[in-house]
Amino acid sequence: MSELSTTGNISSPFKDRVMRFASKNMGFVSTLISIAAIGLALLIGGIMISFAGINPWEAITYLVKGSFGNRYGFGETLTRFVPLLFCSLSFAIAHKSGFFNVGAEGQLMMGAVGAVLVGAYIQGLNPVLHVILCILAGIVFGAIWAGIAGVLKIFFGSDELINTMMLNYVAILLVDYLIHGPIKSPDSYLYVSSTILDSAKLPIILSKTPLHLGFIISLLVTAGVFYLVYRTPIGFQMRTVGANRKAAAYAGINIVWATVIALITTGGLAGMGGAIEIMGTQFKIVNGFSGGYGYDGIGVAVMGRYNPIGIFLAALLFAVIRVGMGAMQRGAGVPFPLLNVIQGLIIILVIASGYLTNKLSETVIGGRA
Amino acid sequence: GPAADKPVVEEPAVDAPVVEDPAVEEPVVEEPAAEEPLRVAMVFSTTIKDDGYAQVAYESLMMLKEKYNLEVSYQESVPDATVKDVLRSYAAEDYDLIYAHQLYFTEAVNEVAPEFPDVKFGVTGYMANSPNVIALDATNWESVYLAGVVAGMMTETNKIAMVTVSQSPIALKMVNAMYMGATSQNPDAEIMHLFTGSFDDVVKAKEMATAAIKDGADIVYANCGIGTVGAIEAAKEYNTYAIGSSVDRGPLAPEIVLTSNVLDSGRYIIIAVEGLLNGDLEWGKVYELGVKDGVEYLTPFNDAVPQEVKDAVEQATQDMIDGKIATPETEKYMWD
Amino acid sequence: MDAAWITTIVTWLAMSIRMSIPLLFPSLGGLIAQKAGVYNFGLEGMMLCGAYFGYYGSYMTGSPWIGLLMGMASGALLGLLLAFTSIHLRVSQLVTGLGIGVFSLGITGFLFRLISYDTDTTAAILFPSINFGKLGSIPVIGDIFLSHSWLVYAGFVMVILTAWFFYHTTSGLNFRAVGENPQVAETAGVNVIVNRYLAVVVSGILASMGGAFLTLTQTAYFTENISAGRGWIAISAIVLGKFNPWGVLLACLLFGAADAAQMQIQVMNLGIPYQFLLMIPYIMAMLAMVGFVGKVRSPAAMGKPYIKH
Amino acid sequence: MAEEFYLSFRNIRKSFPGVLALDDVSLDIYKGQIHALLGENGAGKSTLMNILYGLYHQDSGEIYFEGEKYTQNTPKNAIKHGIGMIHQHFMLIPNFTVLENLILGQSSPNPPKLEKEYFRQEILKVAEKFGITVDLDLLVEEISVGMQQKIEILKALYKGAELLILDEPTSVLTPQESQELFKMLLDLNQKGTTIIFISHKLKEVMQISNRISVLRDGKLITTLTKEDTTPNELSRLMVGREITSRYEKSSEACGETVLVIDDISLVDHHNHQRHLLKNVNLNVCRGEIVGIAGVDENGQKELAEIISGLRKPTSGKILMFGQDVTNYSTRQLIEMGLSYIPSDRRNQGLVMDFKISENAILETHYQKPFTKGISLQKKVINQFADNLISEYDVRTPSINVPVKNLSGGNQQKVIVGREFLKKTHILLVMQPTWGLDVGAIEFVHRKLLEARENGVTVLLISTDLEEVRKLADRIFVIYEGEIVGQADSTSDVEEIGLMMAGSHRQYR
Ligand SMILES: Nc1ncnc2c1ncn2[C@@H]1O[C@H](COP(=O)(O)OP(=O)(O)OP(=O)(O)O)[C@@H](O)[C@H]1O
Ligand SMILES: Nc1ncnc2c1ncn2[C@@H]1O[C@H](COP(=O)(O)OP(=O)(O)OP(=O)(O)O)[C@@H](O)[C@H]1O
Ligand SMILES: [Mg+2]
Ligand SMILES: [Mg+2]
Repeated sequence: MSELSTTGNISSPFKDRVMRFASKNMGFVSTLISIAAIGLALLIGGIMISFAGINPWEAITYLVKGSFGNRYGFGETLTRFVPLLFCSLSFAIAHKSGFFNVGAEGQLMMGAVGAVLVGAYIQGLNPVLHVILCILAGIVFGAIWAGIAGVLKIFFGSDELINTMMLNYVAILLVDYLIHGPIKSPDSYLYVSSTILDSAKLPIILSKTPLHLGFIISLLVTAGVFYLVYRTPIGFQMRTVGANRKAAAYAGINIVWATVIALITTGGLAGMGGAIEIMGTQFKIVNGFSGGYGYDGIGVAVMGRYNPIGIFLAALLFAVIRVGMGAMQRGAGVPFPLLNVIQGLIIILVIASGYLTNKLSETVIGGRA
Repeated sequence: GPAADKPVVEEPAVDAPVVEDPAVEEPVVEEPAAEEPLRVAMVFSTTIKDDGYAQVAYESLMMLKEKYNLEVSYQESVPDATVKDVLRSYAAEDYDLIYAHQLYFTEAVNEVAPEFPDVKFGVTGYMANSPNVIALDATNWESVYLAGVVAGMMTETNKIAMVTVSQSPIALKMVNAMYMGATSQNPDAEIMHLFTGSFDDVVKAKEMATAAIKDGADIVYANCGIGTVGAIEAAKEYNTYAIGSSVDRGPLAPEIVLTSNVLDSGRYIIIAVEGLLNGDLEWGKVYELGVKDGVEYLTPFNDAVPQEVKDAVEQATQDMIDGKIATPETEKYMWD
Repeated sequence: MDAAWITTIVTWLAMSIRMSIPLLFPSLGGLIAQKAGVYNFGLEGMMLCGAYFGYYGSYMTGSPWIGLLMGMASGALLGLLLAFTSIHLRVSQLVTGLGIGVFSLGITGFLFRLISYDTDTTAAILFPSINFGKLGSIPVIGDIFLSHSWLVYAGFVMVILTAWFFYHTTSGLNFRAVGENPQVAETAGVNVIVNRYLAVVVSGILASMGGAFLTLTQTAYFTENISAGRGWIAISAIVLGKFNPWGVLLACLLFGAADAAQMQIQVMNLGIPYQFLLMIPYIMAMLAMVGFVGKVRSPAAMGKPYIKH
Repeated sequence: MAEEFYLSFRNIRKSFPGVLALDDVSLDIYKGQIHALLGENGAGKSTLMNILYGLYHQDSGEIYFEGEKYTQNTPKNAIKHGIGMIHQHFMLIPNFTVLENLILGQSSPNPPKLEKEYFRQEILKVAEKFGITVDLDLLVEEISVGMQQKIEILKALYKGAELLILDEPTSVLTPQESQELFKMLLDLNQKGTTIIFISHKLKEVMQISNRISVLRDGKLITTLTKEDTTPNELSRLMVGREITSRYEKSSEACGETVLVIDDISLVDHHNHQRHLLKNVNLNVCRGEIVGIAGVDENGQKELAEIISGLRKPTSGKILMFGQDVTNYSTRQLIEMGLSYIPSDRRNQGLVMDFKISENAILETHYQKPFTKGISLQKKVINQFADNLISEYDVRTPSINVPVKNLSGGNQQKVIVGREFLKKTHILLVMQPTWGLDVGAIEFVHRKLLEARENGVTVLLISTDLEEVRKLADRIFVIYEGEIVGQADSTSDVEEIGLMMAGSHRQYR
């Protein structure tokens, strides 16, 4: 069969030029499309806001100002970004390995527990070592939590969607129990965990903001993860097992081993996110300290189309929403429920706009690869 | 444990501003109207539509806004995890008073306040470590004790169901107050303490109360956020007496709601704002307000409540004001 | 066994049923969508809308029936939205579902605030429990089975209907084929698109009925986020029930019973930390998976968009 | 002009992402004829038929059917117009029963009820009429590929059609079964059914068709009547060159024995009475091709899985180069030089969503030169893949195309190339030429013989007796998990056929 020109069967010089441009800058184009979708969401949201008797333009400006406009907001946004990034990586890598992990929320919480145990109760370590140990503890705890679901899947073939979801609820309750007793802070009147020692805290990297070293770490980890998945043999094996277990077996790939690695990474990443959240900003576990990073992470991964830049941008978007929406409340007095409405609209419209991107990349590049 | 650093109780009789009928507040209204308005920000941990704790405070804020034409702002559903950022943002947007309406915000407020010495912070809490902070809170037990008196005398099965969200120190304090109040009148009274584990699961609260009623409880006292509504409905369905909490729950079921113990959580912000306006409030202090300050009280009884009970409550209130009644434990159930 | 025990158990069973129904409706809804190959992760949001509009309709018109209808309509609309994005736009059903959840949480909260901004929330008219006359007063049986509102029984009827539809009608066979392998269904002359649209809309309606159940039989009040995560549990109930209506019924009963049991244990005051009691339903679900459910086979084309060249 | 024909394609054009599958194809079919479509893998045969049936939509061009313009081409409409199709990839739902699969889409005698029993009777009648024996209550996933093929045929026959399309219906049938099928087809044709028949097997085409059209690279090359053409001409038209069907191989005596299958038995997990394999013994020498002939599902798959380390036998040993490798992992065996071409390319051989380049290194990705240190060497891998698609003539726009977008024939070439291009001492091949066109088949066969010359040990498992006889030095016949006899290229086909059918055995 003869090859087609990249432009498929679309004629007209203009379209032609558009197509050629798009084919070269698919990422850029899809970003544009998403931004347009966000714009639409804000438009609809704006109309509703004006129903509530608030000047929508003012409200929107607060969204931007609050999350980027001032130094503190900027730092805060990037701080929220970190756990989102970790959770989305966790989901993405599980997805690639054929494991449907909706349990990042719970794994993140357990990771936080790990960090607190090491960070608050092991004294007299030098900071670097202490920090590393805390992060390791987070990884181990997260991995174990994911591992439970993994073991159940490998040995009993029981569905990981349920198990990871159930483990989220269990983790939340377990943490609640822990901060009521075992790891409750002795010097607080409230039920919160002990605070980690200074030697376990991550340094602030942008003064007068909460932005901490975890941000840098998260970027490095992202690079590492994608290197692992796409550039190393074990990553190749994980993806193969994810895409077709049988073919993997026929190719002599050790399925259990690949799955185990996948589990450790997926759980470890979420756990690491929890640890870093504790070590960088919260320093102790207060109730409901995650606030749904794990679930947002799923959205981030899918919206980001499982690729590094996509995930980076999507995580940023969710962080901006989290921070900017607060500003919209404080500044413009937008009622809280409306903020959810807008957030929902953004999610739905951005994901829906993916349709255009798909269509484009099909006609342009060929194949849905 | 916590018992150690239990908040110091001031002598409110002296410090606490006597809160009179706003109408009489004439002189104050003038001056703030003159210079540019006072900017007040408030932070809530739940939705402001919770039919109680937060909502009452929110309504007070709106009332104050009208009365002193304040410039107000608020943020609701703020998780403990991010409250510091919210406080800082408000401080940066230079508000005059930032009030955090939630016990669990106490530590955050005391941590952030020193960073902004010329901003005033208020918290519904138990600690004020810096000169620009006040902490205001109800005793969180006195009116429950009184409710206990009612419950203790009204119960026939000697089983009193108490539904709360969790086992927070406040919750335990209340449970124990209920226990003390009830047993002060009726040594055989028992408390069934139940948790919903959620502030907004009405249905669960209702089922919990139902379970307790089926198990012989004949008084339901619910203090579990929005869930309270559900618990009272259960009582209504089984035609069992109930005692409401935090606001007057009478309207929900006039015939079975004996009374409600009100912790007027709307009062703190009023005290803070008016104190700031009149400059008659001492900062860096903790104010624990109770029955004697009119912050805690029982709403008018319904007809089912006999005179003797009313008298007993009367008596208990007096004892309380005379400080004859010890503060309940916050650590463990006092019956075991 | 003494009387106290009997009451406890009777209460527990009756409660189990009441606790299961708000899971059963969305679970059946989700099941229908998934059998046709579409993942409905919007159940939670659809429940919320059902709950709100159910409440609103009943409270405005004084008729719970109108409330129920409004609730169902809202669910149908959300279903339509999900159907469009997943069938026509072929974008992530998971994320659209999450989005619908957040959106519904917001919109219901917002509308609720518009209608009532003061402390005294206004009660909606509830569906009464059916009066079975003498039967109702049969000791144990009466309390457990004959003490509910018609929606409870409607839930069970839905199970029977769904099972009958899936396994005893031609359209049911075609319907399942669409979820197993749309291309095969299409070659057999089955209209994949229509089937999937119907499935998702119906699933929205059922989910919203689950929500309306809360505000029209359980409590007369709407409160923000009243569904409290039941839509998510429903999703696991579907897998736990092995994608079979009867299985789903059992799964929902299991969740309901475990939750009810947990409450009963609290009443007994055994001094177990309450967090562990609250864990019971979730742990039960996991044990059930391992114990007697084992490997679950989901519809082969579930979540996969159907591309026609 | 279109009127006089029963069915006419006019200037049909269809492109898939990066592929022009059909390029301005015009084709006419006479009523009551059997019309054969020939063409290399990827020529566009299935696509053309899928368009007629309404699974795909042409980008441009018209179809005229029974004299009218046929616009609404959807399967529903096709069925309404009496068009039936047996698809190349079985259109069956694995976890539905055979019966359910056959009922699918039928309208019930009294709706909405699903009258299973009614349909059962109806179907059994038809099955009987055509001498097909089926257990309607088995799940499709439980039955053999050959059986599935028959279900597809039964489905078409049951639904009845004036125009019946068969896309490679015989690729998994035994010669006998194919002959039975042809009897049915001719019978139907007598009764006036028009038939379009796609096959790569020229013999069959010559046997039953009236007219023959040849597609190449999405273009219609020509249409001929059977009388005035020959198999050789056809293959020349398809591939553009002569195809030899006989190979002469150097007959050399057996050197060292490389592969020993020592009394292997395998018991069915579910039913311990049943032996999937029973005391199988084989020695295979260096530089020899041993063929295992047998009807599908007689234990071949299990034997292959045991040899390749995917399964452990209940008893018995496997020796390679004298070492006992019975409990070696698949990877260890691969590293010892075992190559395996499995029969199910879509599920066992390939990862359909992966690019060609990724599929090319499925087994060797972790070895040098593809991996250096901890990282995969993109450049090296792409070079390797590029070389593979050119050397093995995989028709595709680029190595970055996911293999699911390749025609099945080309998918097979990817696997063959991959296995031949890696270090190989023992070659285990199963159905290596399913769905391949004559050119590709010849190519694969030559490669196998070449390997033999280079001293590779080849174990060829195939249901295609022709193939086995052409290539193998020694032939063993397997029936119900037992080796029931031995033969060679000179032996009498009849006898081998009988052994395959289980009605005759040499060994007791
Ligand atoms: N759905 C599809 N998506 C992408 N490419 C396709 C699709 N269907 C067919 N093709 C491509 O179109 C070309 C024609 O394929 P087609 O299946 O018609 O060939 P064929 O003649 O049937 O080959 P074979 O003899 O292997 O069956 C092939 O190159 C194939 O890769
Ligand atoms: N929707 C699709 N998306 C991508 N690829 C597809 C799609 N449908 C079919 N293909 C692939 O395109 C190729 C052509 O499709 P077709 O159904 O004609 O198979 P084929 O070429 O005849 O393959 P085979 O020779 O294995 O039987 C097939 O290999 C098929 O896997
Ligand atoms: Mg084909
Ligand atoms: Mg083919």
